[in-house]
Amino acid sequence: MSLTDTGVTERIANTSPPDAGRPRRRLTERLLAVRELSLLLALGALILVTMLHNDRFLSSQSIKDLLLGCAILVILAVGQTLVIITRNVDLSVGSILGLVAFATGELFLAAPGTPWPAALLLGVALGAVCGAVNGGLIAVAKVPALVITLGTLYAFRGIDYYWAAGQQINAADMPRSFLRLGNQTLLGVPVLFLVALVVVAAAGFYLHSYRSGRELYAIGSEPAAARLSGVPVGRRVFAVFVASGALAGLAGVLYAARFGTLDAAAGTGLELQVVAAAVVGGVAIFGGSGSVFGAALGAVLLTTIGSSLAVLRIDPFWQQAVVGALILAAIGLDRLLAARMAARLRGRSARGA
Amino acid sequence: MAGLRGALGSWDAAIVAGLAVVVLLASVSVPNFATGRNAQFLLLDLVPLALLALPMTLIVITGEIDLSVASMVGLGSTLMGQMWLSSGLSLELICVLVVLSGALLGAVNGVFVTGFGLPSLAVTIGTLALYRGLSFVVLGDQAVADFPADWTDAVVQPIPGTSIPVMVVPVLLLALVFGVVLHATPVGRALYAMGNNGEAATFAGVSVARTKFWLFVASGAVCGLVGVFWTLRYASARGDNATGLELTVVTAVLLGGVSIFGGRGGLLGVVAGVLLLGVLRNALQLADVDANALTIVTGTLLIASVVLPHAVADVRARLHRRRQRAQLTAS
Amino acid sequence: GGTTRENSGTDAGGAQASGAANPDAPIKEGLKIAFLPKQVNNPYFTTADNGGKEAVTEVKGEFKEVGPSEASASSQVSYINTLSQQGMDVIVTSANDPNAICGALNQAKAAGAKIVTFDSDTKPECRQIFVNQVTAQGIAENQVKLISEQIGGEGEIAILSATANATNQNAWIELMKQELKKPEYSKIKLVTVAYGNDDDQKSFQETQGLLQSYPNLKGIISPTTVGVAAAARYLSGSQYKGKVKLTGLGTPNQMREYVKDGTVDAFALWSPADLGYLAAYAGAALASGQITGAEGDKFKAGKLGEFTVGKDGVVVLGPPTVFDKNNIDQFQF
Amino acid sequence: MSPDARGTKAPPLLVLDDIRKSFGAVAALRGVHLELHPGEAHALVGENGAGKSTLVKILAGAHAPDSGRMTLDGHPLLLRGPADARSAGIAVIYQEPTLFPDLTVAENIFMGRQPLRSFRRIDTREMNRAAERLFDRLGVRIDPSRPARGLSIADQQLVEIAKALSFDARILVMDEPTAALSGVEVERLFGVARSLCERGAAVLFISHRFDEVFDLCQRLTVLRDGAWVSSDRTADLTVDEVVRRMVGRDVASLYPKQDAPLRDTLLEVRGLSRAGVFSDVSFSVRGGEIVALAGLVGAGRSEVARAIFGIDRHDAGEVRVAGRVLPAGSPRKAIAAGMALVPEDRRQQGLVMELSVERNATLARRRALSRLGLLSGGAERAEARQWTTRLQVKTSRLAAPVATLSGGNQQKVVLAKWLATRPRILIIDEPTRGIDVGTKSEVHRLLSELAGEGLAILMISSELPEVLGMADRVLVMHEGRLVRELSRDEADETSVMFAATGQGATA
Ligand SMILES: Nc1ncnc2c1ncn2[C@@H]1O[C@H](COP(=O)(O)OP(=O)(O)OP(=O)(O)O)[C@@H](O)[C@H]1O
Ligand SMILES: Nc1ncnc2c1ncn2[C@@H]1O[C@H](COP(=O)(O)OP(=O)(O)OP(=O)(O)O)[C@@H](O)[C@H]1O
Ligand SMILES: [Mg+2]
Ligand SMILES: [Mg+2]
Repeated sequence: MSLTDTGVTERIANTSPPDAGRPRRRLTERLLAVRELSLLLALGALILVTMLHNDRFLSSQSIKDLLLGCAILVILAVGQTLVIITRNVDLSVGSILGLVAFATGELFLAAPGTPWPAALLLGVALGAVCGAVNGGLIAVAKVPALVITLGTLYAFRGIDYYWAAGQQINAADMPRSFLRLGNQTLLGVPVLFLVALVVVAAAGFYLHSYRSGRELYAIGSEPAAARLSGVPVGRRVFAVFVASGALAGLAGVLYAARFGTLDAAAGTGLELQVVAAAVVGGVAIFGGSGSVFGAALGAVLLTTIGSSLAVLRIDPFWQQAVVGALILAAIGLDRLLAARMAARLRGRSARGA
Repeated sequence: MAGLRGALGSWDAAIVAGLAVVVLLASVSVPNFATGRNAQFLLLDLVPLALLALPMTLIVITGEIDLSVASMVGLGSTLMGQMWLSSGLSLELICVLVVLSGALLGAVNGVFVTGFGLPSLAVTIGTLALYRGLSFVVLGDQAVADFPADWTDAVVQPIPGTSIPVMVVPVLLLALVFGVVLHATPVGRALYAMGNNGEAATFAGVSVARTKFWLFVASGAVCGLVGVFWTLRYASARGDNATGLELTVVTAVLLGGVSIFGGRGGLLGVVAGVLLLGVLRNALQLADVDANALTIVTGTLLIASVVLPHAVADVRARLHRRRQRAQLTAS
Repeated sequence: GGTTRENSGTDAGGAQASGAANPDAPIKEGLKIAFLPKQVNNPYFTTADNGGKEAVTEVKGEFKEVGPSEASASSQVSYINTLSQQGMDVIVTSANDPNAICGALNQAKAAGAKIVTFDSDTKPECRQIFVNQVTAQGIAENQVKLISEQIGGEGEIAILSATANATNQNAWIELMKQELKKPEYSKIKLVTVAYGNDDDQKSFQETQGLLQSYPNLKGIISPTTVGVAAAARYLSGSQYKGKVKLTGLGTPNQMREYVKDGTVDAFALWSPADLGYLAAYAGAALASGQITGAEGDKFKAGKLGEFTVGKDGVVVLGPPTVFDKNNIDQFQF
Repeated sequence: MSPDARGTKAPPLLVLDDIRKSFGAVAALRGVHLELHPGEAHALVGENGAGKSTLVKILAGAHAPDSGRMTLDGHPLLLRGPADARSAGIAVIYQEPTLFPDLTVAENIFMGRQPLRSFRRIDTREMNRAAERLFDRLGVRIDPSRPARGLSIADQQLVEIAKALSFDARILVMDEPTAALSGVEVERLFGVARSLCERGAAVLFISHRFDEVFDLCQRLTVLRDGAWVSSDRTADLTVDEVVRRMVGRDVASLYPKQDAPLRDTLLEVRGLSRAGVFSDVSFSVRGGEIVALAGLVGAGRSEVARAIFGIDRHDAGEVRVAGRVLPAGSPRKAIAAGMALVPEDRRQQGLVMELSVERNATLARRRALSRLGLLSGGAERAEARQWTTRLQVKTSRLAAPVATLSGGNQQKVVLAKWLATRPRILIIDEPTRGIDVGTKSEVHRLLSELAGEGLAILMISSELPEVLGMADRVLVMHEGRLVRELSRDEADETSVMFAATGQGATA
């Protein structure tokens, strides 16, 4: 064989054009940035319009209310994003939240002296157990998540109903220190919102910078390929559901602290709102792309719409319709951006030549 | 043994068998279950679910989903109320208009899904909120209730001389139509093909987008029909009619053995799934089981319906392997 | 010619009272009395049904509570059907929709059951007795009086209601508007009605919206237990605490916290347990033939004493109790 | 061939002994032996369905063998999953690319092994640089930070190769890596494979192209029906001998096209353009004629075919079938006009993997087979049986999901599907990709026969011998343009390659 290794390279150098300078910008990342930017703009516009109508909307009280109002949805949206990225979905979060919130109340009824950090941990643990049930059924039995979590949406809620048996737990049944958690501020920012921020930052950092985080995207992008690349798909998916459950548990405890009044119906119907927040935030429903920042912004936007409409005194009948229209607009925008990107990729030939 | 294995192999057969077992058990052990009157109540309660499950089956088989069905029923119902309240049109005409507006709502879904190429799960979560919101916009806080008694009575009448509600007839006819389309026509073949691999279906000359569009339209039209039925049966048109029904419809379809990923399932299984869900609820209610336990049962049933076949297949594969290994070592 | 609105016959008209009542008839033992609330997971109805259970035990009947886990008329219909299948003597229900469950109730009546509604009525012809917690007029007077006292007789007020199509809420709001026209309330202005959908978070947001939209707001009336609790929680954690007054219909357990911390001066409610108790007795009296539901019929309701059936078969429990700092600790529900 | 110099005497690196594997009733492997030596490239050949890919998946840890032993360096090797295989130093390029479309090219290469910086964070910059180094080694330009979505099949395959290289594996397994590559890229790949061998790695190479096999490999193992047939030095073998062992009989390896009388022009393409993809493509095909569309991978041939058939819309130009203008953008109308397209990517475009062989074979005929709008199972089955029998599709039952067939047999089902529509115009994109030698000549005979029956055939092929053997005329594309038309006599290896690499226009 006359061709040496270097010989081959030389010949290739002849057939491929000289280095035309490699494009450096990461298209996917820029696309996401555009997505998040457009959300921020929408949010800004909404706040501006509302404020023009009523300047109290930007009072410190009102901002506090806004931040407080979105914290729980943000936390749930982060968990949901983790799940959706892996091409799954968790419809049971509303039920887990309700179950954990009620359990927290029961805990204080049974052991009034429980310090709130213990309650928090127990709630997160209970949520994680529920998540493990989801994850176990899905990962072990290889059954679509939509079906399983639709089932556990009923099952967990049923357990909650059964347990509560029509009882209600009131603010008076829970310790002051715990309830204050739901209302307290740190440097003017509600503690609840700070918790949500920490959750978003941690999840975002993890997804972006850690191997196992990137593997979640790989799983959602092409599960079969992930398996062949040695990604422990079953284990990761299981972990993601446990995480989603734990975050729903966390949200449940915070719900109890914030609302003070608990019955078995807490969080009913929340699942669609959470999925909506993620979708509005640019998380692709079929996995593989999206960020927790986008989802969190989606959650903030949805809650702000609720508050704005109330302030603008728009007929409350319109509110749900507006949310629906917004979801459609958001996914439409995603589509447009994706089409732009595809066109750009096509224009710039695959070999970068 | 072979029969059992064959039966387990086909989910359709398994679910029909399950239905038979539940009916049998309930007849023996639940008082008042096996009466004509109960059958009438049970079937009447199932009419909306059965109707909505038909187009949903086809849509899920193509790999899409329509979560906005219950909202379309609600909007159909309030439109009917609003027209009756203020248009002065005849009720016949109003019913036709409601079905047509349902089709229009479905067409909006269809345009978003096929025209703009958006995932139906996201689109119909959007229209779930949008249509429900609009149905409150249409009637606001009113409920329209003064529909003529001969109409509201007509939809709950049994077929003379039997205890089967007349409404069962149109349901069966529609089920037949959808069943034939799905299982015995070129369109049905195309639905399965596009559910499994849309691109390959396109290459085989299937107009994937157009077919899906019409499925969403059909779903909307059926929702309009259910809206009419709902309004007349409960003699009440209001914004929150049929709230939350979408999850029950999806549950019934999945219970009927349709794969949520598309490409697999059949209409017989779905009809059996709808009946199973209804019979179980009815029997448990008659047996004074708590509504909360009923919620748990629904959830568990759904999970079992997907986990069990998998577990059975798993066990069978393991047995097969063991037998093979035994043969290998023996020879 | 089709069926149009013009030629639709109304099926109103005198409803009940077939046969004559026998005031001296003894209450039958072993009556099967079923409670069907709007929703089984609602603490308000749990309390009411427990009151009913107490009464049923007193008359030596069989008590049963069934109902849907979500408040929808269609599921109530299927429960009514089940109950009539089971041959209940009395069905005591609170309607999710005044019309939707009528057909099923009529069938149950035809199958021999007596129908009592409580808390939320159906059309009068679909039941024999409606046990009203309090007359709508009574509530309207009470609520307007409470808020007027708290804001000192003048200023802007708003109403935070439940769902926009809740019949009783709308009736009360209408009467409150009438009441406000009285000269002594001439300085009070009702600026808007907001709807919290009986959803905690929504009510919370709506309260927030009210305060921002109406900077001069002096008071809020929330005639719904969910709404008033959510509004109180918002106020207690905000700068408006104590400055914007809140009253409404709430349970002592939910409101205790806010009465004690000064967010709420006074609010009102009837006793849900008494309501259920009375409804059960009314049912028993009907099934025993003591009353038929005709105006003027009288019956004894255990510890609550004697009641008279009013126009349209309505029995009124009595005026609401007002709760404030001084008496709230005497109540546990 | 460099002779005995390399370590054939060294102890084997990897030994497979009596490996067996069944899928349900199908025994895919029935006692296979294989020895890989360091510094040696080893070929694995066999007919479609012989079990090659199955063996690869066992080596990759993706399938567990039912029985048999594997040893690495003399130690027993137990693979519980793909991760185990990796850590044992086995890198695999699968027959079908397995990329993550949403992730960047660099992440695709390094998934699970991304370079790290402090706190175990991923070092993206280093990762991109490493990817670039790999591409430099392969001599290709692919932007490491672009998403994998939208890469052409060839580029996907190159990313796969880069991925395998990145392991610095001791054993490199390549399952038909060249099927989508053109000659230049194949040579680069071989260059890299040889340099790996020089460093003491072992290569297992699977291909249906014997020139490549003999070019690269020192040893060759033949499988037939899942059973081991022989392992020999390639130097001691001839192509004919290998083919006989694979098939069990003698086969003519190429079947030249028979002359057929030319008839009317059936397909006419005028000035067809699609922005950024191809422009101003004009040609015509007559009945009885086979016209080949040649060119390097990525020249835009498949895109032209898709536009003609109506999968994609074109921006300008028109397509005429027997003189009539074909409406753009409707495959259904194209089929109705008598056109058929056998696409290049059988998994994505050709087949519905979960459906049965029978349903796949009749999918494009479902309307024609229905009576009064209703289909009867009998008619479908008869139709499917007719064509699968004619093409000798190897399957247990017609009702078996097509996913359970081997790659080559799947390709035959695609052919069956389109031949069943009895087209007047057959566009066939890479007709024999992944097809074994026996079937290949069968396909060629079939194409020739069809042309004889008056069909107009447009054949896209990256295999030069196929183009030269089958085509009456050769059209050469380069970067989206038709640059050359060569008659059968003019066309030879050099003239086609010259035109395809862009030198033809000036030459
Ligand atoms: N997952 C599976 N389930 C059932 N049968 C399978 C599966 N995978 C492969 N087979 C069967 O195993 C046999 C060997 O297939 P394999 O893919 O290894 O062939 P191959 O030699 O790679 O053929 P080709 O050259 O066509 O790629 C075939 O008969 C195939 O149908
Ligand atoms: N020189 C090039 N460099 C990089 N990409 C190219 C080049 N030419 C075309 N492409 C792109 O590569 C893609 C593949 O084109 P296409 O599949 O039509 O090629 P082909 O000649 O049919 O090759 P194949 O043998 O893979 O089918 C097209 O999307 C085209 O835009
Ligand atoms: Mg293979
Ligand atoms: Mg091609």
